[in-house]
Amino acid sequence: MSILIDGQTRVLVQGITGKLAQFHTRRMQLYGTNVVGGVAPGRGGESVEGLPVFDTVKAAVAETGATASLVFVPPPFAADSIMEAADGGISYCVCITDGIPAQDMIAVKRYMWRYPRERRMILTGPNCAGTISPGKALMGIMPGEVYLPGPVGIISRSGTLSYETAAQLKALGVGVSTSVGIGGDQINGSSFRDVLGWFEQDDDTEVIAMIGEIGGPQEAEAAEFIKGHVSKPVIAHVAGQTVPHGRAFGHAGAIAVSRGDSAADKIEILSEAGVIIAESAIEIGQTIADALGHQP
Amino acid sequence: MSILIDGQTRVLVQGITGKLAQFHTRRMQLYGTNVVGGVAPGRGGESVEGLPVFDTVKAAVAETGATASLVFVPPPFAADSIMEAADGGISYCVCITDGIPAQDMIAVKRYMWRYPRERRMILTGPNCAGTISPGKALMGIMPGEVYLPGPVGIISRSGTLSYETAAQLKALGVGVSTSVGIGGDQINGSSFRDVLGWFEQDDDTEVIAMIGEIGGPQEAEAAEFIKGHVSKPVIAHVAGQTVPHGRAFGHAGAIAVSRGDSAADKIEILSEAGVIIAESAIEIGQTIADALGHQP
Amino acid sequence: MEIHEYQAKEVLSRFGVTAPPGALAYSPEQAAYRARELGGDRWVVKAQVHAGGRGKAGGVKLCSSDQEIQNICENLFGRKLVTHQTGQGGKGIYRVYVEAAVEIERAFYVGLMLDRSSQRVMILASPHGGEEVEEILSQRPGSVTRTTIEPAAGLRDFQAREIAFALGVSPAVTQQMVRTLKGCYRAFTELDATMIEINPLVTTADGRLLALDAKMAFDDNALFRHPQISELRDKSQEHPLESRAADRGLNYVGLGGHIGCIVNGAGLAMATMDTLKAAGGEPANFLDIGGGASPERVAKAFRIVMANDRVQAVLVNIFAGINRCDWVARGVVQAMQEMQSDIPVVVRLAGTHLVEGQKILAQSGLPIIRAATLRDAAERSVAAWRSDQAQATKLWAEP
Amino acid sequence: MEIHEYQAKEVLSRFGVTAPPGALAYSPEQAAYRARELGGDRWVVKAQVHAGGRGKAGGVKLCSSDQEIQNICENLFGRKLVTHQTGQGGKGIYRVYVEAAVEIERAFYVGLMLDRSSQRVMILASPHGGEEVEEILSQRPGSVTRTTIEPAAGLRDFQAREIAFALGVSPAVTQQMVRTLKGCYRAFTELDATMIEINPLVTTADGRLLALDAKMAFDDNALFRHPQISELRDKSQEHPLESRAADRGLNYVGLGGHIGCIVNGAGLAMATMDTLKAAGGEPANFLDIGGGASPERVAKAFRIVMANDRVQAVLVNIFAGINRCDWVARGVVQAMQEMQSDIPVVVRLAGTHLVEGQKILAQSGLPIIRAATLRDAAERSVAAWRSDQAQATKLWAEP
Repeated sequence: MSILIDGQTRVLVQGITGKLAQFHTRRMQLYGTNVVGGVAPGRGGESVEGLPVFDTVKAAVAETGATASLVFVPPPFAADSIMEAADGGISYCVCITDGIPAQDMIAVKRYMWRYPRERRMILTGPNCAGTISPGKALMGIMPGEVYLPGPVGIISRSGTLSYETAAQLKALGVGVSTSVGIGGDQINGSSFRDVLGWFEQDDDTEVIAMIGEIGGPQEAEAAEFIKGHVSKPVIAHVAGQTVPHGRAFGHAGAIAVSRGDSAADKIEILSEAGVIIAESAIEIGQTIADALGHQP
Repeated sequence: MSILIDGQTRVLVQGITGKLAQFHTRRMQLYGTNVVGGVAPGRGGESVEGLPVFDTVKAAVAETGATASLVFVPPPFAADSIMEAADGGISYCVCITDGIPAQDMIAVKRYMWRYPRERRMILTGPNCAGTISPGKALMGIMPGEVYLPGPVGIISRSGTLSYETAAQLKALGVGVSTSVGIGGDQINGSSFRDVLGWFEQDDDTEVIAMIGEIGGPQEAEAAEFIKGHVSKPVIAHVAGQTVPHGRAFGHAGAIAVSRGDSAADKIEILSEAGVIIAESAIEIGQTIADALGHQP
Repeated sequence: MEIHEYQAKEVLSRFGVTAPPGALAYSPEQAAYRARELGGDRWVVKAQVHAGGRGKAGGVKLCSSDQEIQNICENLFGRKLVTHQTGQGGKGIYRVYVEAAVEIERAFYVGLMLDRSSQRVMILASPHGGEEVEEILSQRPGSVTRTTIEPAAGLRDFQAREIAFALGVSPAVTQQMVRTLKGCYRAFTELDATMIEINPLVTTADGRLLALDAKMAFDDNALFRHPQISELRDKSQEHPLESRAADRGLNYVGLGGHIGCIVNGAGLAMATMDTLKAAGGEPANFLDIGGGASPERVAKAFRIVMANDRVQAVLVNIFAGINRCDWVARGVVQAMQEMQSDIPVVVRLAGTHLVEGQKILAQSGLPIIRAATLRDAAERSVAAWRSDQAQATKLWAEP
Repeated sequence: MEIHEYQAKEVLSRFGVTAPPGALAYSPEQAAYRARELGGDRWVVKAQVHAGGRGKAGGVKLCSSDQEIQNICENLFGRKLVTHQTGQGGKGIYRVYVEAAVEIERAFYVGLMLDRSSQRVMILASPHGGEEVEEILSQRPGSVTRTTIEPAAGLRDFQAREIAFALGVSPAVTQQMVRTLKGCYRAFTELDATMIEINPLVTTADGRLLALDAKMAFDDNALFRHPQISELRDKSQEHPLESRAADRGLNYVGLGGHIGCIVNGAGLAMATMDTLKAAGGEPANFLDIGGGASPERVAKAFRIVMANDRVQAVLVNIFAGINRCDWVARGVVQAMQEMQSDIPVVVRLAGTHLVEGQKILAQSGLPIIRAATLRDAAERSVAAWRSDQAQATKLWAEP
């Protein structure tokens, strides 16, 4: 097992006619992902990387039976594409796009509420690397070759730092069940909390690694959730220990302004919830491997 | 028992400083309703009919422990007052105000969704006569003296036609458990469906009377619901059998434009769901009394 | 509140909806002049009345000279246009709109309204433009796309595109369609509309998307915040009594019968009409005096009902909750004393301050026929209208 | 993107937020002239820099004559104002705002921002106006009202009233407070703001509610739809290198150390800085080259990092996903060939097209120190900066 995607998942690529989207579609296909088609309004009937292109998500879902969608659409239109996926019958959507206005994401979140919980789409991202279930399917932009299949569930705000984690694990011979990028924006589709809950239910996941960073309430909310709902060992790293207070470093979300925002505060809160801390970024892999060794 | 309100319910009146509100507050008090205070922004600290007036619902709830609120606020501000009640911890709100813009009510409905279902306020109205549990409490503008306590649950889109129903029942010696006005507007807080569900659960209600009228999908939706969820006998009357097609008669909602809107269509749909029809308005009381007599 | 086609087009143009060039005229000469001003060699002349079905009723004409325009307008101005929506009386033509004719490629139906089931704004679209929506819905229901809009997010581009793709327009027209639909939605919400209909919305041979007809209706309850929309009201298109009633806070609709009705509450008013009819009478009108009516408002209602010269009997049926029987009784007595009419009046009172109300009627000395119940009221009214004095005034037990 | 106080006041005034009369000046003479134009006898002269804490830093002065204004401005113009928010470099004063002084009765804090927990806009309000929000939140947390706003309904009157009542203003001022708060919320959502702060928002002796200071910041991601806001950008308030980087799609933040960093991804960039520091080094900057960077973009990044003359070593750390190691390698080689600098360069590549990237580095003939892992990269960078050639270039197994 794995969470969110596996080798059977039928994947659409929204914005498939873009250059980067084509490049990564090809890579996903090479990895073995079951990509079944693409969406590009006005380009319906064309073909990209051997895949049919549709004008709308609804048409694509009707033709291909897709249940997952990867959004590769430019920022001004990306929020709209996410809503189209939610409305079109997609159950899992990954949004790669970086630079979506925050107000657009507020609208997306409220829009998704129109669907009852049981048929509400799950969104991860935006501004994320995607989701990979190693050996099964890759839905995103990560380098698939650095992931071994295995028992570690990874949740990360940062794409590249999750690759770093997977690579450190691979060097130690440890693999990953699924790695989920939740994205670096202030408003994202799913939080640490949400993904922790899914990993807790997943039989193939033995330990969970949370790659956090400064800024925002997500790590503290995760700590609160872990106390009551997560029985598996959780290992966390918080990037940005050396970032001066009040400065935004890249990620819209990565800015420490209030109490609980700094790396030190987050480490303290997570520790209190029983989370194992990888203090240094170069020790994330080893810390996870150690936790796996200590499994009952 | 009864639904929504009883003699213990602590009631606020929003807009209590208005003339009509004062008149009806006095009448509710005389009836025995446990009115505990009023709200009128900027008038906090004053007193009306011996009741304390507060600036905000939150302050009123904190001081009085009110759980129900009656909105008597002029149309341009009424939607805002409903949202204030929803946010202020009120669990049941009746909005009497007639003439609230439809877009305002759309906003109210969406606003109420921000609260999880278990602590989401119930709203009945707007543009309704209110709710009465005879002998216990009256929250609204109906003439309390025409209601006997008894086993009939009444749900009505029209205020005056529900008084007519109660009066016909009283003439036959039959009483009412609770009578709920759901209001004559196009967008209302609770539908026939919602109230049918509550009456079904109420031990004191033996039969349910639905007073509908032309226009809108509510009667058909109720029929659908009754088939699966209501075991008690339901008696219905549909007003407007003589209304020409396509004309709006008073109620914003009472206009027959599409199929299923006319009185004849509604009667057919309700009959198919096993609902007993009171064809004529002068026979509503007798039809209900007969249904009661046929109770197993 | 409804507005004219030319007004709707002007309002919608502010939201990015395009229509052919056109101009308004108040006389045949002006219409011909407007056509010359507009230029071109083919124009459509359209009677501006608040009703659908103008084309079939002869209110829309294609002309190819200004002389032809003038001739046609001579025939239109001042006439009553009778369409399937106006009733037999028709609606007076006092303005015509002269518009450049366009080469139509395809014609669509687009309508925005409040969907009561989902409690959201809904867009209906169909490729069968030019037909009435009722006709499309009943004859070609499969052709209709229904799109409900989430208030927190507004009409989304993808939704507008889905409509465009469903209508089968080209990619270039899709862009215009998205702009048009989003403009309509913004107009709907920002101006508190209750209905916007563009029928037909057409594509032209040169690739433009144009509103050939446009209808808008507004939420009367929200006019307080749209004074610029209130100003578009054209009373010439309203029934004079309905108009007079509305100005006095009363809801009056004229009907074909002989028994005038004064009732409180729309539901009871409809039930009263139903009951009258079942008893063998025909209501002359629907009239809801609303809540909290003063004696003056009741008296005004009485005068409006009596202003209809078909009225041969009057039934006042009041079940007072937020109203007061004593105020109603005082209003009835006041109006009857002023009017000195010998038309029989039946009054049924119930509810709040009933005893005081009955006393006022009893002490007035007027020949008011009192009734205790709705059944009683309907029967006495029909008897009174049939001049069956005995039946109308038979004894009844004071409640 | 941030804007100046005077710009924020002008923007907010279009949404109904009122401020005292004021005018902008670009020179001491103009400031004095503006004061005479405004009239009155007391003015506040305020340095327009993008930073809070101007008052304590001497950037805000009360004056009672135009001569005094001119003298004070002679001292302000061209100076760098150093506040607790600017860093040691301070921010240059090139504009001052002259405003009529008002009689303050009470001073409030009002701020709007994005609340990440509820994912809605939140309004913070406190009766302790004039203090910094961080101070209020830590010293007087109980005084702060937090109001989250539902996007489908907007800021409601009742919410604005609750804030007004919590601040304890009079009924007359409550009306103005509702208008001000609703205006701020509309400005926030319509203009894609990320922060609006009115601190202090004051009541005056004559019963007015006025914004004495105003700050606004905007969502860079949404500037594409607000060209009129983009025009308010004042580059004089930005760090030259950060500004230059931003114009090239790069995210650069200058820091105090000596090891220049070029990384992809904000998370990895922060982790790289953390690791450098743990290894005994100090980063000279944060730089995220973003996703899908071309060789040209990488070369530009290299030039920007090297333009900081504190840089004594450079670490390129790329874990390519959406990026490509070959493109990065090509950019590094291109920039190094152009620049001919003898500053040591450590490059760690991993991920997409790694082999191709390593080959380009190896074949370039440049003295690039390669590293295999993050640990390795940090250690070699620190060694290279310390001119420990042996340590920096110790052998490693090609992955």
